[in-house]
Formats: sequence, structure tokens, C-alpha cells
Amino acid sequence: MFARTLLFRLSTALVTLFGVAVVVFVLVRVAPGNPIAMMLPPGATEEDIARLTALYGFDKSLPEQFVIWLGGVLQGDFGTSITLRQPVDQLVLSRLPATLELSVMALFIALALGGAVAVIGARRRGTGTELGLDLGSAAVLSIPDFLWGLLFVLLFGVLWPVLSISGRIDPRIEFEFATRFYVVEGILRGRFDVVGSTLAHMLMPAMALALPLAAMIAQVLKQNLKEVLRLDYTNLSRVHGFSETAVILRDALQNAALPTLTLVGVQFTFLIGGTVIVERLFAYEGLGNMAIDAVINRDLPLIQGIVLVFAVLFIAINLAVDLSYALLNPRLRNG
Amino acid sequence: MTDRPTLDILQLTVTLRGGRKLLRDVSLKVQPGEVRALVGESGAGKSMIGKAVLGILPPNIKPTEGEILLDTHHLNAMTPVTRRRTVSKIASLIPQDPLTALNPVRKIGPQIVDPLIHIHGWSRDKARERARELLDRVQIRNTDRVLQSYPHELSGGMRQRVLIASAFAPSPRLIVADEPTTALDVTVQKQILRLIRELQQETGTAVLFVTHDMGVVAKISQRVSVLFAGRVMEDAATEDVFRNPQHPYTEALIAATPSYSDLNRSFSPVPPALIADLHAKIAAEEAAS
Amino acid sequence: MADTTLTAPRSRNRGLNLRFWLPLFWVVLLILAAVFAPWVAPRDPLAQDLFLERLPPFFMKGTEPGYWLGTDSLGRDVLSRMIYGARIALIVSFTAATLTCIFGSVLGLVAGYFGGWWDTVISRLVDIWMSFPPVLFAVLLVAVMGTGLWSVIAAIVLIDWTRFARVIRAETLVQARMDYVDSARIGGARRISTLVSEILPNVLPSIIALLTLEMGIAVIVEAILSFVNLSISSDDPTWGSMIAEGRGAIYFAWWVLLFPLIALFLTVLSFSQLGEGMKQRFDPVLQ
Amino acid sequence: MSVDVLTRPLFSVRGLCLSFPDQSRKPLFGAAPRIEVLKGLDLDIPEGRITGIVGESGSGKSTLGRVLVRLLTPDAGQVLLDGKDIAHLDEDALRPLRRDLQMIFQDPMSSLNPRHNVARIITTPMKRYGLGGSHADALAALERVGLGAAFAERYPHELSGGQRQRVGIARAIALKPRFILADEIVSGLDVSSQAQVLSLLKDLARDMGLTVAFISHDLSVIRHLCDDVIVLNLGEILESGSVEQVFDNPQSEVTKTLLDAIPLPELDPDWFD
Repeated sequence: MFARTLLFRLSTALVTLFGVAVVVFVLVRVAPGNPIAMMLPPGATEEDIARLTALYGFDKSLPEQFVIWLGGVLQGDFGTSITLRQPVDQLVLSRLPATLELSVMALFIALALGGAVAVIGARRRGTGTELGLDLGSAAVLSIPDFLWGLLFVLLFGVLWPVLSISGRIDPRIEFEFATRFYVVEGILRGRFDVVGSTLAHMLMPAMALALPLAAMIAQVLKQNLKEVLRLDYTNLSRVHGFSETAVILRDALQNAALPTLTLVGVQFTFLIGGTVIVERLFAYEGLGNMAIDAVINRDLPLIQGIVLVFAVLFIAINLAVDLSYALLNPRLRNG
Repeated sequence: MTDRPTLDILQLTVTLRGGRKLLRDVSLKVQPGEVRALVGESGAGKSMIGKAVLGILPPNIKPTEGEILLDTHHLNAMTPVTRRRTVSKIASLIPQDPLTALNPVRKIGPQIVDPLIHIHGWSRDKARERARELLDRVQIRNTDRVLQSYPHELSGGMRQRVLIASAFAPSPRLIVADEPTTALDVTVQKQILRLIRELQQETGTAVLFVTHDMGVVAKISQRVSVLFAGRVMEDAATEDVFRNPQHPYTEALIAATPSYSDLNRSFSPVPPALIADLHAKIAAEEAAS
Repeated sequence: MADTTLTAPRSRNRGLNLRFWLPLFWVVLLILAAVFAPWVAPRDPLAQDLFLERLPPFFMKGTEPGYWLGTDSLGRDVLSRMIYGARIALIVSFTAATLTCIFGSVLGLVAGYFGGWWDTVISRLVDIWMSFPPVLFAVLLVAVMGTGLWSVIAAIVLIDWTRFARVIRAETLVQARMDYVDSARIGGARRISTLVSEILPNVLPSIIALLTLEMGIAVIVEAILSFVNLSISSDDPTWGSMIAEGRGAIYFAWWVLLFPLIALFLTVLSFSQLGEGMKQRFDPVLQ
Repeated sequence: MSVDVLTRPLFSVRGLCLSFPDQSRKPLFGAAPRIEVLKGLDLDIPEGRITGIVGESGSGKSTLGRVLVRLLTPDAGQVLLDGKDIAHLDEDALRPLRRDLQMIFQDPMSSLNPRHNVARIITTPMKRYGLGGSHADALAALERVGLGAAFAERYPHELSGGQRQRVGIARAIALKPRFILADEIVSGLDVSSQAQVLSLLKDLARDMGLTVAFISHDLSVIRHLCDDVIVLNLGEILESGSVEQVFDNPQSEVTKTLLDAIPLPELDPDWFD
């Protein structure tokens, strides 16, 4: 049953991915304006444009272009960026680690914050504390990451300037990175000034991304906890002499977390989607920031590559969530 | 039998936040070795009594007056922590719905054994031995396999057996059985009732048996408290209640329970006038107090 | 006969429902400001005055009378630009949200109720759509369609229909399993009339909650697009373009960012709470 | 009316088979294995009488009921209504027949649309079949089930369990059907309202000359309400006949066990033995 679920999910993931490839390909082709003309200096001749158009393969028919592009993608060749004149895969890989580190940090913040609020709310259910937490999370939830980001820029960047509002790391720090995972590499190589500076730059964008998700986790997990805490097996644990907190942590949390998990998966992809604008806001050198530049500059190969990478990431996350749900749930585990 | 009851509830009042009283001046005793049935229709508060004793009332419901004596312990005078520990050593629970009474993500074994180790301080071997013994006693074959199973792998009847075994495992003095057979088919219900009765008689455990079914009351209990709107209408030996009910509500409740063997007597609804009278009487009492 | 008394008295929630009235107050205020902008706004929102650039708001030193919330780097009046900005914000939010709602809800109802191929195709489309980062998708769409009011609205509809389709499909699936649906069949109802007159009223509260939520989201999407300079046009006063400008001049004139930001906060918060408040006020089941 | 007319079967079921796919054992490719729920049933539902269908959970009694009113389509076999096979009619062909085949559901909360008021719940099907559907019609239907005019404007959540079940009955009888399927209609009710709903159903069936199939797990209720009884076990018919026959002289061991297992409200020290 488990292997069956895995195979089924994988096959639908491939169909979805193909759909994404088609949509993005069509979308960037119907965009008005000739990207080749844009990249040449104003005095370029028709001949120059035609030559460059042929070089990038834009003279062929759309289906032909699609097949060529997809064939390349399957071999790991995403084409060459028009504006940056570098292979797309290298560009994407150089920016992806920054976005991943930011997203994962935001996820951890959201899980910790939302989980804590949910447990406290469930422990104090029926009291003013719960009502206060409910109202707070409803308000926090309705404000999107973009606005939180702006608010933080204003509060902690200008009015009380304690954090840097742009970039990924203090440019004065001298350090040769072997990878683009600054935090991971900093920890592994014991350079805690690097880690500290990177985290300080990440804190505000990560918080902006994390707050709505934290509020959602707080709401949903608390609701699930309260439902579980009405069930008889938690009553049995209470009769057995376990304290209310022990009952929540020992019996209720795992059962309540299961239905929450699916939601967190979908919401995590939304969070990563949010990095696009939040990175822009904080001038953070991630994939999303590059994507917006690519769109503004009509860099078709780069847009395609970035969108595809995001899609793969999202689909992989959903797949991982589905599978871990099956692994954590005894009903689905065997077979 | 000694004179001291295992459970002695005196004038217990339980109040919903906002002031509505769900139980009012409820008094009852359960003697060692006795099955006391609590019977009533939905909303009568019958489950509240067991929950109040065990300390598992929902957070918005609190005991406000009266005393609960479990053995010699005044439960309502204790701090929550001592109360919890005291109750867990003396009493246990057979819950209503076997489908939601076992934690779905944990195996059966730990669910029986853990409380014996953590609360009663037994060694792991002794606890396992006891679990096997009890599962054997409730006629579960393949004890080892069942201990290794997850709840969803067992049928409803099997789960209820596991729960009975778990309730009797620490040799409690009192068991609260909260509608333990309501969710089961009649044939399974009979087996489960038989098991509870046998184990109870062998161990001399006192049982507070909550049910809505006068038929079950007749079969399992020695004494019965009939509840209506949070009050005890009648408290008597089961035999007397069925031979000669003292309260008209008790009589009506028996008459409303269908019985295929006596076509003349049963199948008559509880007279609405009676219900209205009872409510009026209660309202008058409330106003007077 | 017994049991014929009215047990549950009809108790309407007479308490002042702040969750309904406060958001409604703000939204009505916005609508009034938008409609009567030419009369309400103290200045011309486009009038530049380089002698009056970066005037701080009224509670600080060095202000000029009549410029309550200060001026931006080009000397334009912040309050007037905000009032005119409400126009575009509200047009985008009402139009885009309504269209998104109709489009997405119909697809969700069809997928959830008819199932089969309908469901397979719609669900697969939702999956594909949700594999795009929405902001990037929006930016891309506006880049493709060119800037302008209708591009912005179209982009919002094309991206956010999935939210409705997804949620309404799930709700419809739950409702379709209820006995009242079988009961309608027993009563001789056609499938389409079961969907419209039995299931739809039960899904409607969710649709309305999503609709008001979407109005808030549409305002944000417009602001984000303005922020990356891809919305209506750079001249028109929108909250997003004010924010973009404020972000640039943040160290010199933070108020250019602060006031539109407050307006956005209140608007988004109001729209999201309005749905919940309306549910509590008008749903017969919750009364 | 002669005895012949009275005992003519309204439904004749022959060789009825039905199975559901077992999704939990579905292989990656191909169809899921099927679980047989009804294994070739032959039975008659006599016109103008109340027939009890009894069995434990998993016996297939509710499935059988839903085939009779054609909420489910059987895999094989015939469902003859007045001699005409309706087992495989499509929804359009069934619609005119549905007026005659009504149903009262087990869970009255789920079977009444929570966002329609009582009057609308009752009159919507009436309008569909051109049987009136005015407010007065709703009041008349309510009157028949012992509910006053004040109930017409209520929503289901404002009613008690017994009142909801009365509304369900009112909706069914408002169409003046020939047949009513009552699926465990009192299993969620307290004993006091249970007796009321059952006696209401019994009175209405007699007054309107209805044919009723009454599905229940409770043999005591069947004995009091029904004329005939069909005992189901694991998708097969164990025995059938008049209630007197089956209760006083049960033929199958399972029926005997079922009868023995009912805790009757009377003292019986030997019950457990």
C-alpha cells in the first residue's frame, strides 16, 4: 500500500511538472516585445537581430522550440541567460541556497512559534488566554508576508535601527565560501561571525515569511488538539494519573499533528512563494529576487529555469509531506 | 462487606461556567463488590457523575458543592496533583466508545503497560505479565500479537475487551464504566457485560455503571440511581426498582423501554405531562432556594 | 402529544458584533473616500512642488499647514495620494475578487459534486497552478499582458481562482456526502438543482468568507505589482507605488511608507474579519 | 379489500447481489477487489404492511434498503416494483417513480438541509411533483406529525432529535407515497421520544395504507411495530415470516442468539448463563 501510494504520487507529480513546463513555456513566448532586440545596443542591424535570434533558437516554431528546450532540460541544460550571458542552471544553483536557507529558517520559526501558541492555547482552553491567542492569531494570519516585511523594515531598520535591511551578509566580513549555504558552511567551518551576520540579515525576512504560517499552525493545531483532548483515550490517560500537560505532549500532540502536517506542507510552498517579494523587499540575493529581474528584463530562458526549479521544489515538498503522513500514520504504514 | 463504601458522594453539585447546574445535590454510595447503575436519558447528567469522581470534567464544568469520598479520601479538598495521583491509584475507567478510547498511533501493549509502570511503579516484566494475564482473562487469544497491534487492527468488540483488561489490570477498588456497550451490537454487548460482571465478582471491585438502557440496568446492577435533569429521582436496589418502582419517572422509563417478551406493557412513551411536572417541580425548588 | 414544544428558543445574537461593525466602518470609510476623492482630498495628488518636498506629517516640526501627512520626495501631498489611491485599491479589489470568486467557486462546485473527469481535470489544473510561486506568476502575467488596470485584475483572477476551487471543492465533497443530498434525490431533484439549491446554500458561507478575504488579497497583489513597478502606471497614485517610493526614501521620509502601510494593514485586516463577522451575523445556522 | 389485495407484494426482489470496491486493497493498476455486501437475496415486501429488516452491523440491511429506493444500483438481480423491474433504471426514468418511494433517514440532522427552514424542507419536493407546496400544505403536513405551525419557520438545528425525525416523516408523507423506507430512524433518540416517533409512524402507516420497510438492529422495536420480519446476517437472509412466527419460534441459531442477547427491562438472574 505504501509503495503503491509512492508510485501513484510520483506519476501525478510528473504530469503536474509537465503541465508547469507547458504553461510557462507558452506564457513567456506570447509575451510582447523582442527580448533579443532589447539586449542589443540601439544601433543594431536587422541582420544582427536575426543572427542572435537564430542563436537562441527563437526562429523555430513554438512546438519545435518546446521540444528542444524540454530535451535540454531533461539533460540538465536549461539554456543560457540572455541578460547575464551565463548558463541558467549555474545562475539558479548560485541563488537557490540563499532562498532555501531563508525558507527553512522561516519554517522553523513558524513551527516553533505556532506550535508553542497552539499547545498553550490548548492547555488554557476555555480561558481568556485562549481567546486572546485566538484573536491575535486571526489578526496575524490575515496580514500577508509583504506587509510584515515592510513593517519590519520601518520598525527595525529605520525607527529603531538594530538590524540590517538589505543583503545577505555584512560585506565587510572576509570569507571564501566553498558553497552558497552560508549558514551551514559557517557552522561547519566554525566561523560564527559569518553565521551570526547571515542570521541577522535573515531574521526580518524570515519573520515576515513565518508570521502568517505560525498563526495558521497555531489555529489549526490548537483546534486539532482540542478535538483530540475530548476523545476518550486522553481521558484514560488522565485517569491513569498523567497531568494535563503530559496528556497534551504524550497523547494528543502526535495525533493532532497528523492532520496539521498536510496543511503545513501546502502552506510551506506558499511561504517559499512569498520569498519572491520578500527577498525583493530586503534586497536579499536569492532566487526570487533574481526572478523578478528576469521578468523585468524579459530573460526568457532564465524565467523558465527559475519557475521550473520552484515547481520541482513545491512538488517535492508535497510529495515529502504525503509520504511522511503515510509513515507517521499506522493505518497507512503497513503494506 | 464492610460498612465503609468505596465511593461516597454527598450532595454533589456540578456547575457549567455561567452558572447552570448540571448536577444538583447528588448523593450516592457504591459499596465494595457492588455494581451501582446510573440511568437516565441524554442530558440527565449521568456521565457527569463518573467524570466528576475521576476528575475528567471538561474545563468549563466544575464541581461547586458537596463532597466526594473515594475510600477515605476527600477528593474535593485535595490539590489537583494529589487528587490525580490518589484517584489513579484507586479508580479506573472503561470508556464508552472503543473506537476513540485507544490512542491510534500507539501500540496496544504500551497503552496497557505504561500506566502500570509509570503510575503504579511496577517493573516492566511484572506489568507485561499482568497485561498478558488480563488479556487472557478477557478471552483474547494470540495475546502477543494483540499487544503488538495498533488499535485499528482490532474489531470494536476486541478493543472493548482490551479496555476492560486495561481497567482491571492495576486491581482498582472502583471502576467507572461509562456506557461501555452503547456502541456495540447486542450479541457483543452481552459478551462484554458478562466479562465485566465476572471480573467484577472475582475481584470484588466496586463499579459505577453509567447507562441509558433499563434493560442493561436490570441485568448488571445490584443498585440503581435514576437521574433526571441532574437530580437523583430514585435510589434503590435494582430488584425493588423493577418489582415496585417508587418514582413515576422510573416507572415511565421502564415502560418506555421496548420489550419483545411483554407486548402489553412496553412501548408507551414517557408521558409528556410527567416530564412537564418534573420540570415545574424543579423550577419551583430552584426559585425557593 | 409530547415533544412538540419549542425546545430551543430562537436567540438572535443581539450583542454588538465588533468583528462585523469595525471592519465595515473602515471599508465604508474607504468607499466614501474613493467616491468623493476630488472633494475630500486637500490637494491635487499629482501636483509636484519641489519647494515643499519631504515635508513631515502634522505632529512633527517643520510642517506646512494643509499637508497633514507630509509630502513625498517630489513634494506631492501624501494624504491626497492616499485618498486617490483608495480608488484604484477598491476597484481592483471588488472587481478582481468578484471575478475570481465566480470563476473559482464554479470550478470547485463542479469538481466536488460531479467528480469523475471534471474533478480529474480541474484538480490537475489546480495542482499545476499551485506549483508556481504566485507573486512570480503575477509579475510574469502582467509582463506578458502589459501594465494597466485590466491586466492587474486579470492577473489576480488567473492566479487566485485556485484558492476558491480548492477550498470549495473540498467543502462540496463534504456536503455531497450528507444525507440531505440523498434526501433530495429521493424527493425527485435533478442533479443540477441539488447542487444549486441544496449544496450551494451550505457552501455559501465559505464562499463569502473567501470572497472578502480575496478582496484584501487583491489589494495586496496590486500593491506588490506597483512595488515592482508593474501595475497601473507609475503616475497614478496607488498605495503600492507610494510604498515603493517610501521604501526608496526610507531614511529621509519614512512617513511616505508608514501611512499607506497603515492603510493597507487596516484594509486587509478589515476584509478578512468582515467575512467572519458576516458569517456570524447572517448565517441561520450560527444564530 | 380482500386478503389477496392486502398481501400482494409491492416489491419482489430476486437474486439481488451488490458489492463495493475495497479501496484499501486496491492494486496499483486495475480494479480494487470487491466486498460482497448482498449475496443473492430473494424477498417480498407485501403491500400495506410493515416489514422489519433486522440484523447486526455489517449484515447489509441498510444497503438493501437503499437498493429498494434506488439510491444504490445492484450488480445483479431484479427489484420488481408492481412487477416492473426498477433495478437498473437510470435517474431520469426513476424520477417519476420516486414520489411513491420515500425514505426517512437514520440521522435527522444530516438528512435535513441545515440552511433550509422546515417549511421549505417539506414543500420543495411537493412543488416538484405538482402536489401543491403552499405554506398551508407545509402546516398541514406538520399537523399530521403533531408539530404546530410555529415549527414551519424553524431551522433544523433549533429542533430536538425527536422533532427533527418528525419533520423527516412529514417530508416523506407530504408526497402521499405508497412506500416508506425507515432506516434506523430511532437509533439516535432517547427512549421517551423513540416510543413517540414509532407510534406516530405506526398510526400514519395504518391511516394512509402505507407499505413500510423498517430497518433496525433492535428486535424489540421490530416486534412491536412490524407485521413481518426479515432477518439478515452477512448479506444473506436467515429467515423471514410474520413477527409471531419468527419471534415465538425462531428457526435459525443466529436469530435465537440475537433474541437471547437483548437485555430486556425485567429481572432475570439467569440471563448471563
